[in-house]
Amino acid sequence: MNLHTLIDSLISDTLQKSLPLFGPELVLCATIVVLLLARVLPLLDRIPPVVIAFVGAVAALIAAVPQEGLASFGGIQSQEIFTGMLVYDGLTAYFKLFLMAFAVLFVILSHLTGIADRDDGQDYFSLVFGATIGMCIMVSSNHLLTMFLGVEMASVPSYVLAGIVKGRRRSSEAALKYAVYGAGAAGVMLYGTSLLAGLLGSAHFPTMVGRLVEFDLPTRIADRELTVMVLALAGLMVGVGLAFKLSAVPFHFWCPDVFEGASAEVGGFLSVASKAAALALLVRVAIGMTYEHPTSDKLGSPPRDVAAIQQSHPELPVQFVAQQRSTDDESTSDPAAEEGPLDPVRSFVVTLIGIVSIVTCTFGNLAAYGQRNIKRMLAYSTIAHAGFMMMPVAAAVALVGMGKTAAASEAIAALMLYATIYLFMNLGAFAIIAFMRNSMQSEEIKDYSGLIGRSPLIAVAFTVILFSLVGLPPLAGFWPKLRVLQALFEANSPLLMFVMVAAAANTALSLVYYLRVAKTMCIDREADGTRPVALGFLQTAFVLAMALPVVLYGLDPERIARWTQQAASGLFQ
Amino acid sequence: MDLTPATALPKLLAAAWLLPLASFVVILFVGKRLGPHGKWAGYLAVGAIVSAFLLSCVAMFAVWLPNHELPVAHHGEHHDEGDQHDGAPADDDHQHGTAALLQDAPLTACADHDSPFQLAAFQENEAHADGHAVEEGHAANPPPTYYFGDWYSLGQFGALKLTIGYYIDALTVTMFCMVTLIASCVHIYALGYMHDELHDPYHDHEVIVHGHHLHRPGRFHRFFQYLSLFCFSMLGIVIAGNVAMVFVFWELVGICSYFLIGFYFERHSASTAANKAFIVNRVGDFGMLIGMMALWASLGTFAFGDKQDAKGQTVLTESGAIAEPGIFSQLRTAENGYRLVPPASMIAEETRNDPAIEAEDAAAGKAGHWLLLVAGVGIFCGCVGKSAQFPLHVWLPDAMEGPTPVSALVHSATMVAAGVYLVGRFYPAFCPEALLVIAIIGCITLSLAATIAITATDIKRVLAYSTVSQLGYMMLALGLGGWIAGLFHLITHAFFKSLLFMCSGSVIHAVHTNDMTEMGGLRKKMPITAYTMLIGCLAIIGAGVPLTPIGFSGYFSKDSIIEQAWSHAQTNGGVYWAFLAMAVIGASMTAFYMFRLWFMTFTGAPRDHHKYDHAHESPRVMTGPLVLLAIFAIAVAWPAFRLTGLLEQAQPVGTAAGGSGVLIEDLVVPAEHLSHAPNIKLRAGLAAFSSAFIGVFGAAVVYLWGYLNPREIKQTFKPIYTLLWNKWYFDQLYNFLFIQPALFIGRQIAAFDRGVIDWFLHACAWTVRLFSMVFDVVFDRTLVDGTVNTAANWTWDFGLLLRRFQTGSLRQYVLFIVMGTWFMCLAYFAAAFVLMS
Amino acid sequence: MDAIYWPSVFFLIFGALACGFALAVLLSANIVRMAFYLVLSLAATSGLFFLAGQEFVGAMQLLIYVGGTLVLLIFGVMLTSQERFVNMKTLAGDWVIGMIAGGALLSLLTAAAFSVPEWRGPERAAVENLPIEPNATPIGMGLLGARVDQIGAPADERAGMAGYLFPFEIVSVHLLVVLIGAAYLARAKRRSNPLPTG
Amino acid sequence: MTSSLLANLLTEPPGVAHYMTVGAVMFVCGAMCMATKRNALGVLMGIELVLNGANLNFIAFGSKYLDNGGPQLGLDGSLIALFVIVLAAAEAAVALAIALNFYNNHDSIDVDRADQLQG
Repeated sequence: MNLHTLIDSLISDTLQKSLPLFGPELVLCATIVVLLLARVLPLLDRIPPVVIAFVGAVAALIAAVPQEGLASFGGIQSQEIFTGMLVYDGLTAYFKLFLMAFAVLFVILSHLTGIADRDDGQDYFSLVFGATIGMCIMVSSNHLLTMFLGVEMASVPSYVLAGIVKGRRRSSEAALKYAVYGAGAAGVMLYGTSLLAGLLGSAHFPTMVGRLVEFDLPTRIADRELTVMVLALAGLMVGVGLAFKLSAVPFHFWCPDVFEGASAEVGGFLSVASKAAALALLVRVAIGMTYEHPTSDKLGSPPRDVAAIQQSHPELPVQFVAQQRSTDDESTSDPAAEEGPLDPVRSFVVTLIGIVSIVTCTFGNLAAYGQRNIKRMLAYSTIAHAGFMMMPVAAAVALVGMGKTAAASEAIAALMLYATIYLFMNLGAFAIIAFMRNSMQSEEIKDYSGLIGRSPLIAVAFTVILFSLVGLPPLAGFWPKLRVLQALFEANSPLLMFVMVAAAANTALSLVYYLRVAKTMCIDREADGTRPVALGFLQTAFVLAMALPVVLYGLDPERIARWTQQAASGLFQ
Repeated sequence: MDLTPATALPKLLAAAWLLPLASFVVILFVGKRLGPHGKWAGYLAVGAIVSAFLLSCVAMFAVWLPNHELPVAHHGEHHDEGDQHDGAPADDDHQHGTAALLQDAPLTACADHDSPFQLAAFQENEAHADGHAVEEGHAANPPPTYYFGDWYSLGQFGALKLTIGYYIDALTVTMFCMVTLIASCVHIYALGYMHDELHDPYHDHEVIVHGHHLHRPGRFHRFFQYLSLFCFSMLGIVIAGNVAMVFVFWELVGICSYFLIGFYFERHSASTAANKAFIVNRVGDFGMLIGMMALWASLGTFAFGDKQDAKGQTVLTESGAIAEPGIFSQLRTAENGYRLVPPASMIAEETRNDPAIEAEDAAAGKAGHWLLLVAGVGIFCGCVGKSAQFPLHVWLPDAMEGPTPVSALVHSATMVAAGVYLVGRFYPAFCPEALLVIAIIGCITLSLAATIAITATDIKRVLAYSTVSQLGYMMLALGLGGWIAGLFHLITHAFFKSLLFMCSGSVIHAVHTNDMTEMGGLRKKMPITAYTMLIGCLAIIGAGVPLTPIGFSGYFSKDSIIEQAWSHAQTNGGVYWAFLAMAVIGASMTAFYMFRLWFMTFTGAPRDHHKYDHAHESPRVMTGPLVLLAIFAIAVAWPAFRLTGLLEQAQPVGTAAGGSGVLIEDLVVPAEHLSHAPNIKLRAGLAAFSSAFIGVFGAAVVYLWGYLNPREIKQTFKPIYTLLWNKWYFDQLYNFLFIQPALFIGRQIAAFDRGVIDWFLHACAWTVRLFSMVFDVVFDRTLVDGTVNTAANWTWDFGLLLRRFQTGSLRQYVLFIVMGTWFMCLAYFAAAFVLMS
Repeated sequence: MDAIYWPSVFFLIFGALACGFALAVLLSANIVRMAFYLVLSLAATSGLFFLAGQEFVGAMQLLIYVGGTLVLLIFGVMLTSQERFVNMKTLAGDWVIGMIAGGALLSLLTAAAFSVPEWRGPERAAVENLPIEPNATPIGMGLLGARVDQIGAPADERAGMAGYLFPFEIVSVHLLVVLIGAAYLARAKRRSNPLPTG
Repeated sequence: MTSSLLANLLTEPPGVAHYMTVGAVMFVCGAMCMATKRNALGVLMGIELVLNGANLNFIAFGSKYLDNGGPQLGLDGSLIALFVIVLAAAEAAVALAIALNFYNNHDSIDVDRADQLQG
């Protein structure tokens, strides 16, 4: 190998392979540049920024559709792009599509609520798109640097977004808290990253997992080497950064303050897109560090055959399929069958995520009880949902350890489905809050009393969304919760059983505060002196466009679920 | 018209199921414009539910009964088919092979036997007694005839298939007829009862706003809208072909009950009661979710039945196995003689793979039973919530805040019935230990509720507690192995309890109060109500001529429960006699409080003359349903109508023979037919009769003839009375145990988030304060300079210090990042250290 | 006793300077002095970078941190210091709690550093014979995506050596967005129709 | 053991661990700055110290003069360190703008004045 071949391969890799798969982000970059030029060029200045942003977002959405169409997530081969910096597989494709769809909806919402006016629109949309690019990098990161870069790129514009309403004291306070807290968490994460990279001698995920296998953890643990402790410390410190993005307890402190201080639209952005990207990154790290791709070693049967079996015989219980697979494995004889080299990593990750998730979920639900500000309440609800969405990751890692990759990919699919449903529920909720704020100048829960009389459509839509957030069956929010519980049950370890029971109990806990809002709106009498609510046609249409999928998906949960399954199966190719 | 059951039944019942939904949708959108004040909405809903009833009747009488011969007697039947089955255990096409047996064998072999209730009249011969001894050992019954299929597939997530489907057997059809009939009566009755809502504005006398009664628009159409949705949801549970669908409609029923109980939501008590009902039900549902997961994860399906083709035949694979076995066929396979044996997927993998453990477990037969128990108890948790069993019974009496027709519906045919129905439906999946749990819960519930009912003075609350108590009876019967007895009582109870509620509604409508202490002597003013209610009371206490097949409906069903309890106690002995004792004592209490209610309301001198003078008989539209229901309350259980025969057709697979415990080894659930042995029948019948008689007599002594003054009795037993009057302090207990701690924790956590880490930081702060005080005193004052007003500064600093702990301080957040990281590491190292050493 | 190894001496000097001025930043109460100490601390760190043979990164550290970031910070100091003098002294309690937490963290991190045997330092003989080669070229090529160290590496390790062209490009987009955001916030204009305060 | 390591430092070359110690001190000083400084700009300086402390690790892991055995990070270390410097600069710019905005709204740079959002 010489320099010439190196550069040749670099050029072909970049131009032919990587850039086409990086289309949506490129479109967003271009949109940012156009938005910036709009300030300068008089011709472009006449076009409202929202139009440019909308066109850019839609173009990015179109670019994010996989090449063979929406139904082809399953066919996407996992491949590294940009010489190993990023990875493109079903998960990446799905989350990119998700983020771009969200960007389109968010541009519309921002226009409808009037937060992005003609003067500031360019800045606002540049920041939104910049953060979205960062999230795309998070979901596709394959390298410690891209992981950190993605987190930074998603976070730093968000700090500004939190303070986008410049003249408001609370807004600037939220931005400051967010920025400082975020920087602190990023520092800890960076330190952990450096330890991890130093111990394993690489920053490239697949290489790192290979080194972990060589590391021979079981022997080192048996020898009580302190290196293992350093590894655990590194893992924990990286986890701190992820927990910050996920607003997982005990690194959630920023979340309620920022949600309350920032405008509702930004709250929607943070609670949906940012959380989804953080969860995808968690999946990347957790699965990436605990699952060794069978292509790298000699073991013949790729786990794909499990998925294949399952697709051809969907009626078979998971156990049966998994059983078959485990017998297959035994026949091909893994020498380290008693304890694989990655088992300690898995149990560490499962324990960490399992405990944090259940604490987060319970904490969020309980702390939401006494809130008076609806955004703050939804912030705690977001914390609780983030906890819920972390659970399938723990289950998936545990299932990987048992060799049940098909079930593990189901668990990841459950998470993806959850995130998708959550998009509609939470974006809808925050849209309603933003419209209500414009209309009645208040975000206190008590001012929503008697909304059913003033604006029945909105009240009903909000109630539907709230009930869906609880996870009541006929509504969409129920299915992902059910599937998360299933994933936990299948993982079949005492800790995850406990997590499952506690998660089920949490659905009952969460009912209380959601129901309180629903009751305030639908049952309580209107307080005297509240302002009338007047919503435009487009605003109402937007709210309905968010609430209707919540109802309809509850009746036909098939399609999106199939996409998520196909997309998730690519993780274990 | 094609009346083949496999094609006609799903269509007919689907139509009956969807009609209320259609009515709901129409009223939802155009309800207000249907006639003056939405009056026609009521007629629309009535039309829908009556049509649903007619369709159910067609399904029952034109399709089911002509095509499925009722078993004439059930004694020898099990014997025969069991023997046949033992002879041919490899028969894979068990369902239809044995379904044919079910129809043919009794005709040939046992045509000379009589129905169980004729046995009560000692027409039984000795051969039966001999038969029992033989039957002890033989195999259980095969699956009943059923039709199973999917209408619509919601989606498939890997192995998880979610569909909207049906599972129709004799029980389904029976429940459909019962639910639609009672719902029709309630609908018609509500046309009269809710008449006030047609006025615009409606005056709610119980809500005072700004010193005036509340005036609001009438909500006549809303009421019927919810009522229709409610019926739709309940019928959905009944027809559901899989657990997931049951759960969906289960929650829908919960939401409807939320709306209906909170119908007068301006009344604070009503909206609180609605919340309470909803939340308490959710607590139960969480158990149900776990049970569902346990079943799904181990069996891989939610479906009740096996996959069938268009003709209603089970689809088989080429090797002859069932293509897509449902829950029941997996748990009770033909190979195992339909006994409950946990399938391999329920046994932990390591156990399966380790021959030593497996052999040990197989020897004990325990493998997988714990999972079965978890699944069973989990599912039962849901039923506990819905059927208001101890300890989740607290919502039901409060649910009286809803309009009376709702109470009648909720308490008889829907909602609470759903829990019992589900236990019945899931019966094959309950292991004997789970059944024991059910029996214990049922037993506690029945006695607890009965004692509370004795002291209640609100007429509807008495009935509410009586419902809870009767539900306890049903659970007890089911838990003791009396499947038919439990569901039999469910159906008879539905009729007389709806009758009783509607009568009480009629009384309330007349005197505008719920308080029995303000009633009395109403018999003369409203005779139809009084006598139909008397029929209801007699039915609920199980009045009948002992040892003959003459009596009210409750007589038959309650006797069969007590017989089952007797049979169970006789088999197991020891403490299990307590079940029987509680059942008998409960019967006595039932009689006492029901007649106390009737005497206080209808006999004697009027206690409140103002109210008495204004009382009047209710309009025809309300009394009509009363009379109709009264007729059913009398006659529905008569042996001539063969209701038990119908239920017996639906006897779930393998449950007729009882079973014996694995985890609790000496627990035996006796076969149900054993309870019809003459010696048990005789003693149980006499016990039931005498206990009921004592109860009625006691009530008459106190409240009719006035030999004893109830006030003096109260005084004598004041502590007990107070306890009962306060409903055993359950509300207070829950308030103390759950609500306060939950609120407390919520507040604490909110406070925590505000920046109070906990006492630790406070302690730190105090220590630091102390240090700096010393430091200050020693150095600052003496060495640095004479600060002005040090003490004032201290106070100021101290205030800031305390305040800072109460704020969302950014710097503390950063500190928490550091400490969080550090504590996580510490926890991990500590755990690792503990695990290693 | 061997002869003194001079790089070690310089390490000690630079390390002490970096740590000392970092401590001074922490302990100083005056914001201008803090900025000054920070400059010195970061400059000393770049000295450590040079010692480790990373002269290019060290130069960047001097340029970007010392030249850019700190000027930015000092601008901030000047822009915000016109307020009347208020006491922003941290209370003793906060100091103590902070020190406890910090000390705990420091002990944890230092213990971690010395727990790995491979990290305790190479043999003098091994290091002394290492050729001194400038690494600006490999870094520059790396930023363009071509890892020259791949050329000599065994085949199975090449996969892990990713080129840094992508981050190099995307970070420019990031900087652009960030500057837009910073400029937006720093502009004086307030909204013409302010959203409700609350 | 640590003391002997330090004593030998005059004659033996420093290792990764020594660099990490310096990094850890800077990291902790930065974190403490963030937790104790009431001046928002002081907090920002803390952020710089934190990132710089972590960056020192990458430099140490990337250097061939410090390692003795174990997996080598090589060029990755220097490259990542470069990017961290750039990212830290970007973060500083935004944080400074936010701090100025805070100052405009609160007429103070004291982070303890950020106390409206709580609970």
